[in-house]
Amino acid sequence: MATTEFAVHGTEHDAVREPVVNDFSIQVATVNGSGSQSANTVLLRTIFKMGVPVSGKNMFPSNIAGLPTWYTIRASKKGYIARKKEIDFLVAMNPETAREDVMSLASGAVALYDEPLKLNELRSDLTFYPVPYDKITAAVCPESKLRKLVRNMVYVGVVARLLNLDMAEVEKALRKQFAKKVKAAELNWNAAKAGYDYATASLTKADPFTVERMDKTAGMIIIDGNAAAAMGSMFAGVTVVTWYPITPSSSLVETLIDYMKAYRVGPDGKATFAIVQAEDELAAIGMVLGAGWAGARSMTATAGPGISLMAEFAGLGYYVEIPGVIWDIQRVGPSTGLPTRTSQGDIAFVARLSHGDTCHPMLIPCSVSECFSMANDAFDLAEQLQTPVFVMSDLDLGMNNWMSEPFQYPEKPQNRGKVLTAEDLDRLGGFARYKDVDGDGVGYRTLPGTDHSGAAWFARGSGHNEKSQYSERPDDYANNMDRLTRKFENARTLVPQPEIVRNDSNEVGIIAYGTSHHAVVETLDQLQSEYGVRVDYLRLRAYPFNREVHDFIATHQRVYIVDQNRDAQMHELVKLDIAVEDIAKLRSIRHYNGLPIDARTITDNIISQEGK
Amino acid sequence: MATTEFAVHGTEHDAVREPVVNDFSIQVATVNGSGSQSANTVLLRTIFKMGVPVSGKNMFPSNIAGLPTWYTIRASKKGYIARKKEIDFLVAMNPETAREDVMSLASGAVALYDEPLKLNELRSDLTFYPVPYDKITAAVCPESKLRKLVRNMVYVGVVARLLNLDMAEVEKALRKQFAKKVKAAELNWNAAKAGYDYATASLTKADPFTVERMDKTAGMIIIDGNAAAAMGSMFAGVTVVTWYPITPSSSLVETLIDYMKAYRVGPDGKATFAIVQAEDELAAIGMVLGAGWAGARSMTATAGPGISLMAEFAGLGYYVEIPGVIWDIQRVGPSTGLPTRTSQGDIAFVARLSHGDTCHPMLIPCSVSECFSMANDAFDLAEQLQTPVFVMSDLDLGMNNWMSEPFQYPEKPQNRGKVLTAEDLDRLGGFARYKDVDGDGVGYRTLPGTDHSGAAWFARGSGHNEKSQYSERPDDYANNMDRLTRKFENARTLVPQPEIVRNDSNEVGIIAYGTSHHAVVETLDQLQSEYGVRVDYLRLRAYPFNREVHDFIATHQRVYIVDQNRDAQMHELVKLDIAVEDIAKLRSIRHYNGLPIDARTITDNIISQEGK
Amino acid sequence: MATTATPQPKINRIGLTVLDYRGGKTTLCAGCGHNAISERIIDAFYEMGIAPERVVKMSGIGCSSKSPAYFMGRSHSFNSVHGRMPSVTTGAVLANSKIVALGVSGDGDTASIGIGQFVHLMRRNLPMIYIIEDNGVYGLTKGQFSATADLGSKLKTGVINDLPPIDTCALAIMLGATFVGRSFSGDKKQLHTMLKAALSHRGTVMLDVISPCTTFNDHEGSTKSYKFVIDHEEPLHDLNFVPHFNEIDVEYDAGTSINVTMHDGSQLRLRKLERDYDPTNKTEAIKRIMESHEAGDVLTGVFYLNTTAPNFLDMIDMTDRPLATLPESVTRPSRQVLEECMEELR
Amino acid sequence: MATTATPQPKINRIGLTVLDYRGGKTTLCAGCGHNAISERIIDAFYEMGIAPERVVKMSGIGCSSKSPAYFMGRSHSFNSVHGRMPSVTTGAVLANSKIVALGVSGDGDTASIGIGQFVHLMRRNLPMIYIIEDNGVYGLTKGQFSATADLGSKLKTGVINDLPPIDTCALAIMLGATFVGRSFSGDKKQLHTMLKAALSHRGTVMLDVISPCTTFNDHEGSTKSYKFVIDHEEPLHDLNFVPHFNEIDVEYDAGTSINVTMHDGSQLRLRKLERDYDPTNKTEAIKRIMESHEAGDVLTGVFYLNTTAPNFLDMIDMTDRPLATLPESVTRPSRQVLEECMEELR
Ligand SMILES: Cc1ncc(C[n+]2csc(CCOP(=O)(O)OP(=O)(O)O)c2C)c(N)n1
Ligand SMILES: Cc1ncc(C[n+]2csc(CCOP(=O)(O)OP(=O)(O)O)c2C)c(N)n1
Ligand code: SF4
Ligand code: SF4
Ligand SMILES: [Mg+2]
Ligand SMILES: [Mg+2]
Repeated sequence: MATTEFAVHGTEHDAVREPVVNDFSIQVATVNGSGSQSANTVLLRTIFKMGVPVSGKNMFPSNIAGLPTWYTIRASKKGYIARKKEIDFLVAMNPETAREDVMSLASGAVALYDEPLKLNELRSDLTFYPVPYDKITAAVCPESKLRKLVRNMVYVGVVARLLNLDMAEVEKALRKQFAKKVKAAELNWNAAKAGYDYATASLTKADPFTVERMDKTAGMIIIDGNAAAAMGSMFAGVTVVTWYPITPSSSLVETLIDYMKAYRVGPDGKATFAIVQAEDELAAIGMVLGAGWAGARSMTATAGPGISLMAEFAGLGYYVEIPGVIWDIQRVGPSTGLPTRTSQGDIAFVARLSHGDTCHPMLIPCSVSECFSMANDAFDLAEQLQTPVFVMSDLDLGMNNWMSEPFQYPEKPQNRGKVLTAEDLDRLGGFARYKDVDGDGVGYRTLPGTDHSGAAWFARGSGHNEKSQYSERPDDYANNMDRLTRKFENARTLVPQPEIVRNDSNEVGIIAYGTSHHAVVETLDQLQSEYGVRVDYLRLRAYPFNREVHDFIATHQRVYIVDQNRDAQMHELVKLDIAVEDIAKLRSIRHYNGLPIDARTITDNIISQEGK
Repeated sequence: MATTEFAVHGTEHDAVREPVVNDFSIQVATVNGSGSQSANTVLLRTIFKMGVPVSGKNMFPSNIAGLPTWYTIRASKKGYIARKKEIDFLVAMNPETAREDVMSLASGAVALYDEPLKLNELRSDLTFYPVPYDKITAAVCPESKLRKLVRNMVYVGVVARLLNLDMAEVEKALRKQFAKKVKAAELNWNAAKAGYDYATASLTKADPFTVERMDKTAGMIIIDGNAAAAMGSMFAGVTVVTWYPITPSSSLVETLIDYMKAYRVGPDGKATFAIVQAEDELAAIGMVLGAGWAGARSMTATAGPGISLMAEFAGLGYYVEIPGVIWDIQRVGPSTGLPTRTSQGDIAFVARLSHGDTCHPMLIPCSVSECFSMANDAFDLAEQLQTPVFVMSDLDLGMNNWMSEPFQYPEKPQNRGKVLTAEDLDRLGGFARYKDVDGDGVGYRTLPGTDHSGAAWFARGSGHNEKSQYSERPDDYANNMDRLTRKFENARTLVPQPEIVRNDSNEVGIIAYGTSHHAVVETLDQLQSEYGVRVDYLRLRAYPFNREVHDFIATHQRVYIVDQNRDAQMHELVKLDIAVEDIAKLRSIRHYNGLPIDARTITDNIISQEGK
Repeated sequence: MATTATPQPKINRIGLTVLDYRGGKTTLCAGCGHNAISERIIDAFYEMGIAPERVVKMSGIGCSSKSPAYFMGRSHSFNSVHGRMPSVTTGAVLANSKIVALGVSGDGDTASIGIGQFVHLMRRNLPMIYIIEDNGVYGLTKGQFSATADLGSKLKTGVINDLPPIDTCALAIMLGATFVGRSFSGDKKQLHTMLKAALSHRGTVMLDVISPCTTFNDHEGSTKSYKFVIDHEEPLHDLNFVPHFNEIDVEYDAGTSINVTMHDGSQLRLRKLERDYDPTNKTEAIKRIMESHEAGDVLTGVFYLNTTAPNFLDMIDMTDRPLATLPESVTRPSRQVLEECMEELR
Repeated sequence: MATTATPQPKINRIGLTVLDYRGGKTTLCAGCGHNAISERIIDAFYEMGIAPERVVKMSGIGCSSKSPAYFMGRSHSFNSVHGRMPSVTTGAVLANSKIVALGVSGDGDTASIGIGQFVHLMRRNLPMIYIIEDNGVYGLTKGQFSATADLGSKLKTGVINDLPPIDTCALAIMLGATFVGRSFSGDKKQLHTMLKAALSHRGTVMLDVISPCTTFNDHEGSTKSYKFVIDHEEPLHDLNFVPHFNEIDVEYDAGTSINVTMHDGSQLRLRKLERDYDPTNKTEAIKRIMESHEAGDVLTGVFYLNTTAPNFLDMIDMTDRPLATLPESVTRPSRQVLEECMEELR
């Protein structure tokens, strides 16, 4: 099938067929718009509710209906939640890709297929299970219009039986999925049962994959990164949200709208927020800056094309020094690239977004829980530093479902930064907007509407002196630019600090960020268990980098930087930032085909670069 | 005055007042819109026509009339044409800045002032010459409305007398300046003469500065970089020009319009070109791409804010692989920055303009003659590589007058790149738009309108296979991206190669680009003559860099990279590109206050970093 | 050429069959209005005998903007960026004034992000056909309101639109487009006729075609659903088109019809239905459109037609030959010219 | 406060003198229309007794957009980027609905690069005053045509404009603005009255003020020169304004005048000059404007006024308190809410 880079070679499955418990991947190959998303979510939740760590990833096309889509579910008793490169269990629902889907499986894998397609004739080294979908569906669903949808729940039943899933959990998951749509729930539950019954009656288990209850997910939640970011933004106290729809960021704001309507309408029925669908991204960021200037916690969410359109305003925000939060849910290349595939491709561009000398702090969540917490961090930081802050998520994190510990309520009060009130002005007798009073590069600001005759300052780019008066003097300009540099230096210590996942050797280290994290933790184990190599790991959580990053590199011999982009963008940012004598230690690992990175790719790459 | 970074300290002038011949700087301090530009040009041309190397630089404000403006003219028998930091001869015409202008002169300098202002009372270590402008002007210009303008020509006469300029040359320059405006010429000539006569009668030469005829400018021309670029574009065969007015790029297109109207209208009276004032820069680049796709040599010119707005389209151009030329006449930071001051601030941003993995070739002219020749190179390169090419000029180069050897007619025929005609298609039987047939990363294209049923291909971003068919396959995507990398590698050898100005030691080297060049050549001499240090110098003319750049760094111990921006942007690009073991050799020299860089700044900086 | 005895397929005046005007298999949803428009485009180009090689299909981003992949596969096509198709098309037409430019956009692509380029394209009256496949929502991003959504129209989620719609036709007329009309993807004959007439016009043709989104905006409460448009369509007139290469037929009654001669000599005939309507009167056209909004009607037909205004190529007085392929001898002035320029600067 | 016996300066109803409404010294050219508009703004805000601290002055880029530095120095001001003032203002008004937003733009800033944001601002009817200082050229970049330049208008260089102008008033009315008028920087009384009325309106006020550029567009052949406008100005009506805090004066004749009660209770009176004109009729307004173009007149006055349409803040049903300063207790939901959300996801 078209979402693996190449046919993978059989390894473990070639051996004796011992039971493989809670450690495999399912791939459902289907077409989008066929309603299989519900079925897949039911499968995911069932495994999750059986206490088994699980993750799900949707590889969908850039259209609305009818094109090939693959959904993978990985169960992992060890808790690995990155994409698994190898597919163990294929549910081939899409006749158009079925041949290729089957051909690219590793020997020993399983394929569930629509009986009439006779996929079993393609290979002899797989376990095939035929399912007569039409027949089963027709029996449980008299209304022929609905059969296309219900069909999917049939495979849920079959898979449940084959993988030993608890049908009680299937039913719960299914009823949660259809919530108030009682009739649909009933119909689908019948389909699932029919699938289950068919499998019981007609299929003989011939593969080793199976699920057993564990207790690794108790109390945990399942959510996608965009919803987590939405929730985090609400708890951060966002008041102005602007957006222009774009995949994969739209659901962030759409979920936020739901949350805000539910929890941020006052007792008088009035909203304590404004959410505006702007006419485009230029307007969206313009509104964010206007609102941030006027004192609101304002944000927008977008993806690459929107980021490009925001370039001019991003620079203005940097120079005028206005807080604002921009979520970039990164995806592949231009609008007519692979807009529904994941990437970490905007890192270098965002770091200095806009003409002239500009630089922007970036926060980089790796998990849904960081989407939640960094939403808050981003506002605090933006207001503290008085500058636009970018949160660099990606499609994999934003649009896929991830399990997580429940989120922590923000413990610290909002940090609204250096804002002078009318009383402050009375006390101080005046202020100079861009004076570095505290030596941290951050001046004091007043908000429009402050009831004081000395409150006003004139907001414009870099053509001003400390008092925000018009100036073209070379010294005023250079002084201001140097203060901005100081401010950015200062940001190093204010941004979320890296997570040092492991640091107990002085030999080889890995630096990664964002969603690559989940593949890297698995790589650590692979390197140790398969090659006996123990490797350290630091996860970046923000740009600019702080001393811990420098130290980590300084104390290792070789450091691999993992990027999900072609141009090794984070690798470059690190290279520019560290001590010269450490640069030679840097190695780069790049992954850029639109699929989420997997551990095997990283492991193989490291092993090959290490010359092992 | 506000255009020097700080008051300079007297050095040479403190000594015995020997005549200083053909080696000094004049600064005319005035307000814009007062018509002094004509007077200054007459002064410049007079010195030029006396065979003395000369340069002129205008430091003007971002408004239309009434704000302080400084024009500096430098005469240099050695041929130095960079800005000279020290002012030797001040013409203080602006009462508002007069005090500061005088106070910031070095001891021993000269100040010509309006008698009633009594500037002579400010300091005793300068040579002051009073000029009663009102009186002189009134005498030669009965019409009081015109006096404001004519007044300027009075100082030309005074300066001519004091500096020993040839009044016959003054007259010629003046009449050239006013060309067909015979009456204005007459009036102004009388004013110049009156100034001259006044000086003869009432002023006693008390300073050492003087001009003597030389023969260093015979046959040379004077032109600004934008006009040179315009002319070069015309001779390159540009056919579609789009623009949106923005300082300092507007004059490029406005001059181009004049040239094209004069020389590119066919015998039938029909234009062989289209020039469109677009509604903004997004439209301007969109039109360039549309025209480039359809086969025209298309270009636009802009500055930083426009570059920001072009970001999304620049990426599309990269991915669809469309030729087009974009001139970036760089200036300081956002629209409300210092839009009329010079900078090299867009280098890093343009190098990877757009979200996702993108990179763009940049050509970097240092002189008017390179503005001319690179206009042609840019088109050849864009069509050869099928990609947008940026030409990185700056305000100093684009808007100031520079002397130059006459331009060379392009000797090579236009290189239109790999374009297949209907006949080619017949012969080949078909083609795949993005196939790397020749191993150079560049595919073959057909133009819309090609009369062949197999000519069409579908232009879209990166979501395609070799045949430009829609594809979301990971392997198609990665293969295409790798080919684009190959193409960019290939660009290294196709872009204009660096100029190795001097390379005869293995110790210290300088790397600079664009307008910094003129300061650096002077620095080379300063280092040698003042400190006995001989330093090598390579001038970058393009990005990506080629092997000569790498070799230059490899063969030196320390290499200073000169940037006219805060963030050492070229320094960073070089750092990312060279062998790791050479990185430690790099040093950075940055200049970023809106004024053109000067040799003294570089020299002092190198000496201090060299610890001498 | 078929050599067997099977019946010859029908061919048009340049010898092509309708198959030569087909494109790739659509990936749009079943029932999407955009697919019907693609069919009408195929038919119109086929019938008018436009060589597909002379055509460029231009688009922005959206389901609508993807549709050029699904018709006329022998034409060059450019799927550009969101909202900026007008500028790309302008560049292409300048580079090669001989090509026939067909732009396909969506209501989001045009009226939301793209309204700026739309406005300026209309002002220029660039020769091209601009089709808005108008469903009142962003299809490709899953159903948010666009700026052509009507007041009070309801999303599937129940959200009601409270911003007034932009009437792209009224706007286009006001701004300078010279052939402006509205149609409906389900009105086969009218749309077909309008497209053929469009191919006879030299200037900006702007057609707003209501094109229901079956997936996100075809429900009760939507004013861009099939049902709503069928129930509320009010054609201004009955349209007939006689291409210049056909013999002029007879049935034409000056009392009930207006006959407009197009740039290429074709005739567009507007037979009045209810009341008199003069399609050459700008002010009346806009008034009539605004009235239809108040009445809640979906007014369709050719609202405005001006065959005398100069188009952009006329204004800039450009050579007839495509600029793209002018030889170097024409585009590079001589050595003497350079010497002249140099002398001027000495 | 003056303690000497010098005569007290005149003060307005909130105790400020006109000096409290002044700004920095202008750096625009002598005679520039923009300076006159600044004066009128000062007078209007002073007379209406608007506290400068409550005002935000918003602008894009251009000579016009610089002018906010030259009036009301006690107000916050934001000189943003070219053509995008509307979005910045929208953000600011959302963040603090209590502020009085005054946007100053140029014709290039609005009608060329900025037309997209302009269109969408008008649709939203955001409460603000939007002034176009309209000189038909780009002043700050030295005199190129903008998109409001009239057909046939001539540049100093002799170049003639051949693209139709965008009439920002007709556009604003069509799109949803609720107070739309045109005036002239040289028409002191009319402009002054319109500005005062504007301050009584809650919705988008769009005023296109012809404001000659003495340096680049005030010559023979220009249709935006002082001479041309003085010669061709045709006021729709004679305007009088009675602020809500003044006693209602008498001279009002229902036969010759229309009286409009503004949102704050002030009265705007339009005394008819030539023919009847109903400023609440959209369609007629647009028609009248288009006719004036054909006649070559510079029609001025309040073209359209709608005091009942909801503005954007009404539509989004937002709290009255400024969002910017809502306390954390209001903007951060409780721990229980988080727990509820978590439970939902288990
Ligand atoms: C700059 C940018 N912003 C947002 C998007 C996401 N996007 C893709 S299509 C689309 C809307 C399309 O709506 P419309 O033009 O009405 O087309 P339809 O799908 O309804 O036919 C949007 C917002 C994008 N591709 N580029
Ligand atoms: C993105 C961008 N493009 C171009 C410019 C250059 N620019 C500055 S002002 C201006 C035009 C201003 O014209 P207008 O709005 O009519 O104001 P005026 O000066 O006539 O008052 C332009 C094009 C800019 N600052 N930013
Ligand atoms: S989502 Fe709507 S517009 Fe898009 S293809 Fe489907 S029906 Fe058509
Ligand atoms: S150039 Fe024109 S618009 Fe600008 S300040 Fe001068 S007169 Fe006014
Ligand atoms: Mg749509
Ligand atoms: Mg203007």
